[in-house]
Amino acid sequence: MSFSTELLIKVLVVLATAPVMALGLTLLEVKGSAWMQRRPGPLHVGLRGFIFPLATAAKYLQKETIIPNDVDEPVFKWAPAWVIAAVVGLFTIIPLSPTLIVRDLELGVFFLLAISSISTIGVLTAGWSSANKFSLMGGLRAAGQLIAYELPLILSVVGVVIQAETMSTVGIVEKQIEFGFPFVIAGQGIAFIIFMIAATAEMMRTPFDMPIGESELTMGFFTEYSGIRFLIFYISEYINLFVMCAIASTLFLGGYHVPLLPTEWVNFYGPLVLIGKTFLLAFILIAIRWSFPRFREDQLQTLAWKVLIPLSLLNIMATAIMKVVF
Amino acid sequence: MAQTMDPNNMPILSEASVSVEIETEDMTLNIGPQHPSTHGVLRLVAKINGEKISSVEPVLGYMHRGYEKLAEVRTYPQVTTLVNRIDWVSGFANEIPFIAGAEKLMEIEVPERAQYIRLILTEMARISSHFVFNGAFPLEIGALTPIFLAMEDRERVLDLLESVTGGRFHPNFNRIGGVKPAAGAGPTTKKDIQDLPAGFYHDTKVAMQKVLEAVDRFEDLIGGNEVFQIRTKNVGVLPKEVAEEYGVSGPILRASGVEFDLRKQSNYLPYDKFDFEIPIGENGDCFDRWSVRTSEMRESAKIILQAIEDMPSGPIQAKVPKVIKVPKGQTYVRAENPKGEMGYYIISEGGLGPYRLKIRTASFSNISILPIMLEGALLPDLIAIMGSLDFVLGDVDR
Amino acid sequence: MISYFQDYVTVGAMIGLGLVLFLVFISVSALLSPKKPTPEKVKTYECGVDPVGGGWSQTYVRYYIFGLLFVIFDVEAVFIFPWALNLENLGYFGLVEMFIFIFILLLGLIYAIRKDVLKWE
Amino acid sequence: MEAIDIFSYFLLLLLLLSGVKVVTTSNVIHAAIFLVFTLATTAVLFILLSAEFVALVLILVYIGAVIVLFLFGVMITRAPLGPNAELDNDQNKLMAAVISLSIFGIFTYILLQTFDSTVVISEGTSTKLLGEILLSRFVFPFELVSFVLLGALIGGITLARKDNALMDEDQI
Amino acid sequence: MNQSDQNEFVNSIQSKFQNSSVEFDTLKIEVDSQSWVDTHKTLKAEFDLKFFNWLSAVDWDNDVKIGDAPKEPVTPSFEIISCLSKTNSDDLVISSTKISKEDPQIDSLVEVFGGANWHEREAYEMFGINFLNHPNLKKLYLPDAYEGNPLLKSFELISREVKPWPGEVDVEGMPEDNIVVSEEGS
Repeated sequence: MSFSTELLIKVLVVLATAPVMALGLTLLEVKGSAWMQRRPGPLHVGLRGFIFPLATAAKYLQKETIIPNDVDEPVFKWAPAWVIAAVVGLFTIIPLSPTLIVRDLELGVFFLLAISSISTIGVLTAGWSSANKFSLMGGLRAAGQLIAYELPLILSVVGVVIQAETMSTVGIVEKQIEFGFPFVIAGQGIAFIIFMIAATAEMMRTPFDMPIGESELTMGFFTEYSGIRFLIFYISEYINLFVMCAIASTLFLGGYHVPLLPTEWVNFYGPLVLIGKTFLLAFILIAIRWSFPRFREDQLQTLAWKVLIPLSLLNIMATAIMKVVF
Repeated sequence: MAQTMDPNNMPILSEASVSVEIETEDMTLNIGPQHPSTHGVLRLVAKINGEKISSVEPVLGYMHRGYEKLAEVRTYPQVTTLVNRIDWVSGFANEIPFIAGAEKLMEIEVPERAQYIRLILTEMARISSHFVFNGAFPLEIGALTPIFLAMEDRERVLDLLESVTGGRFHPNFNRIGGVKPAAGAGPTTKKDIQDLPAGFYHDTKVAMQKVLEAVDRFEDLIGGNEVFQIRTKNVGVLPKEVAEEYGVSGPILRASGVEFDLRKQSNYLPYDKFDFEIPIGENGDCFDRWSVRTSEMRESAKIILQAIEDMPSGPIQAKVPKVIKVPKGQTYVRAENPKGEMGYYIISEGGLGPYRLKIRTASFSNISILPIMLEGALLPDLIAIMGSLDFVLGDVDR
Repeated sequence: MISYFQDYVTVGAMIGLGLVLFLVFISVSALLSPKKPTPEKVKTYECGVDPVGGGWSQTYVRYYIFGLLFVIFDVEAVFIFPWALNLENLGYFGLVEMFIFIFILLLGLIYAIRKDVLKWE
Repeated sequence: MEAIDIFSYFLLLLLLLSGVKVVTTSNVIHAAIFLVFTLATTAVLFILLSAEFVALVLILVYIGAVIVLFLFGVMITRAPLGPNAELDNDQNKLMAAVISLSIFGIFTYILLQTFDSTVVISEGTSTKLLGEILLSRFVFPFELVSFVLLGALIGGITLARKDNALMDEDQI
Repeated sequence: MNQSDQNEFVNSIQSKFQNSSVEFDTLKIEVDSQSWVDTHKTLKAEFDLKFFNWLSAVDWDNDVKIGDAPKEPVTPSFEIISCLSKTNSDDLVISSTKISKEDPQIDSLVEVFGGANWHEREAYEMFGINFLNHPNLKKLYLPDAYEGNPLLKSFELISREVKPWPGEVDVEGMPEDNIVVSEEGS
């Protein structure tokens, strides 16, 4: 198969899966929260409410997009594009199996961190261009939070890179298979927790949802967004949830691999295993979201700068010492 | 907020001390009237510097309905329907002090059974009000689950209220001299009327048991939550001197460490017959306000369970004239409502309706401390403080 | 070399895919959704009252410090990655070198904490 | 490699255009966004030069951090929506042209002097190699960088700190 | 809380303020409008009445547009009423003073009780009473452009023009004298 045909097929597959994963996670969220709150959740749309997310998306598609008079139109209109482009770009490096991957980049993890930092610009410009005080505050909070938690995110990955001696995602999974243990057990437990906390903050989910903080800032940086542009932010959020959880399972939980299953069949069970692990992690995040209030902006910054960053630096040092000495 | 320096007291400025300080200007932000967490249509005009609030001015009146004026052109029984709508989260409790005031002016002795029924329903109103608070307050600081649990539990209590009064929010159940027969009990002229619905005692016991369980659950889910604790502890501390000066009453006053509960101090309903405690806070912060209200639910459930046990028999209505005319006189009757002290100053000139009715509502005084408490707070704390005051706009604006 | 370029063509395609998704959503919505702006609809939201003050007000200087801290630690992280890949080869020397590097930057963080710039009040 | 050359020229043109837009637009935030485009194009150019690590660093540090710092800075110093008239300052235009042209001249001269006809054939720099060189040949500059960063941090904090400088004076 | 305590408090108030009465368990003192602020200072300092309960006014007039007018003739005046209480017992004192309607003004209580602020603003807009030395005397509830003082007896309610007072007085039948009330349910 030529490179271009292969690329075309892969892009089409991602085009199909990304929204499906987002909808799947939306369903998990609505059903999961309903279960936690002792209520039935969506029931009437389709099969016991199972196509509810699709119906929601369809609803947003035909909603009027209101663009307020005072906004900075080009910036306002294109702000969601930054976010969704960055998030979809990350699909490149998610390995479903050693071969089922869009592209196994040599700098895979580093690529992840670089690209995910782009969405900060989308959020900040969305907040600013809305010409709304709530949006501006939300945008600033979001940017302040995204940068504060990007560091622990980056630094917690370093431990994995030290152990795996590679930045390619497939390489990292293979290393874990070689180890016989996923990295979460083999020394990177703290890093995993830091990664998950930082990822939750990066996704702006409760308890780190001050940028949206609907009880304070009404809807934060997307207060003025409506209709389709709101949907794009919303879908990006869930695609991001999928990507982050998938990356976390790859880096720390052994990715597509499960012990005892024959490695030659990995192309068949790999995707299922990874998606299973991803949804499991996502469900934990959902459970956290529905049981915690949100932090205050200063408490959040304190947590990042005074706890997570020093801790992840210590983790790097400890891992490095282990690596060199033993 | 630029601070002016006293020229006489100014230290010598060295080069190092004249460092560049980037001062940012204050921004005026309207919070409300259409805002998710202002409990309706309260508007706060806040001057903020970044996240920090330099001053807040509440703007009221978006719900002002002029009840004091309306009451002057209503007969006494008609006023009861009005006062139901003041604090609609505990509509039943609003009626009590007004009815008690009118009875005092008319010098009517209310039958004991009617008193007990009033007491039970008042406590149910208190429980339902505090359930709403236990849902709304965490919601405001970002926890979305408790409100669903609270609403589910409150439903049982509201069902009981409805089964007796026929109304969930606005029962309009009290009559001068007693209470109405139970909802759907048929014409009141019958010889044998039914004052409480069938199975009421049993259902109440079950429901109160559930309330006690719910309180335990809330103390675990909300109070035991670390994020909730760091968001509420030492936030919005209200010293008791300030609270007294501003007429802040009810759970907020008790959270500031003042052991004052009209149920113990006053005798508008036979509370002295029951054994219950008054929960008090220590620091007067948002967490204490939450915990006082939550413990109060437990005490209320206990009171109801006791009242069910020794419910006296007898009539539920004293003898009153067909057309109620209140003799000339003035009185102030107050009661411990879920939100705080509610009182009515009734000036009667012997007419069909009051000459002047001053309605003292709890939330009005309670939120008048907002400008003081919010000065210098952070924006997220504004929401936490506002939520912890548990006000209802109908109770503020009347 | 070919593989290297294919890597980044793929990356370009994927980021392009994000943009395509954006455009597809926007155009489908443009076909389906109504467009009836009224003066009230297109007004800036400020809780139902007319917005106070025109243009933009300034915001908190604190965020600037966070931004500054972030830039510095970001640069640090960039240096850590090549080192992390190579740890085995570099051995003790690399370890010590990097520890000095991290330590000096931690000093910066401690300075920031001590100067209370991370505090909000 | 014909196609790559054409692509490079196209990118250079894009780079130039967005660079010009950065300085000519009178809207500060638009300028910052054009700067993002400029940097993104530069990153792509680096990729074409097989310096993928540098390209990603450019995205991570410059787009992800420096631009955010820019936006923060702009928002702190009042960023009205829409064009800012104060930015159109006619009297400085000539001076600006002179300075930028001379900088352009100097850079062109230096680059031509250094690389004139050298053809750089890169087989891609492995990041591993980069790390090795960084901690062996360039170890001194590398450690120096940490001091530079520390200095920048302290300087920035001193500038932007909001507390009362007089207070410190008393404590000393 | 017991009866003797109550009486002790009432007696001490009555010995201090001549013009006092207890009507329907409500202790009310009437003072001169000149000593309005001083009275409150005294009550706060000497009688431990720290809890500022409320403040309001009454418009005394025989010319009532709607509703019942007083049966005996009254001198048209505003009566300012405040309520102070304690936070350790049920004791409370209603203080009242009368001011003329022509020039309705009185000293503000804000310096004694900060909580009087909003109550005085309410009385200001509802009755048109001027509180001297009030820090922020503007309308509390009503829109700034609103004219008139709604709680004046001369203020007409439009709804009552359509349906004149007292309208239809609905009287619900009361239970007969000797009815037996069943214990619980049927």
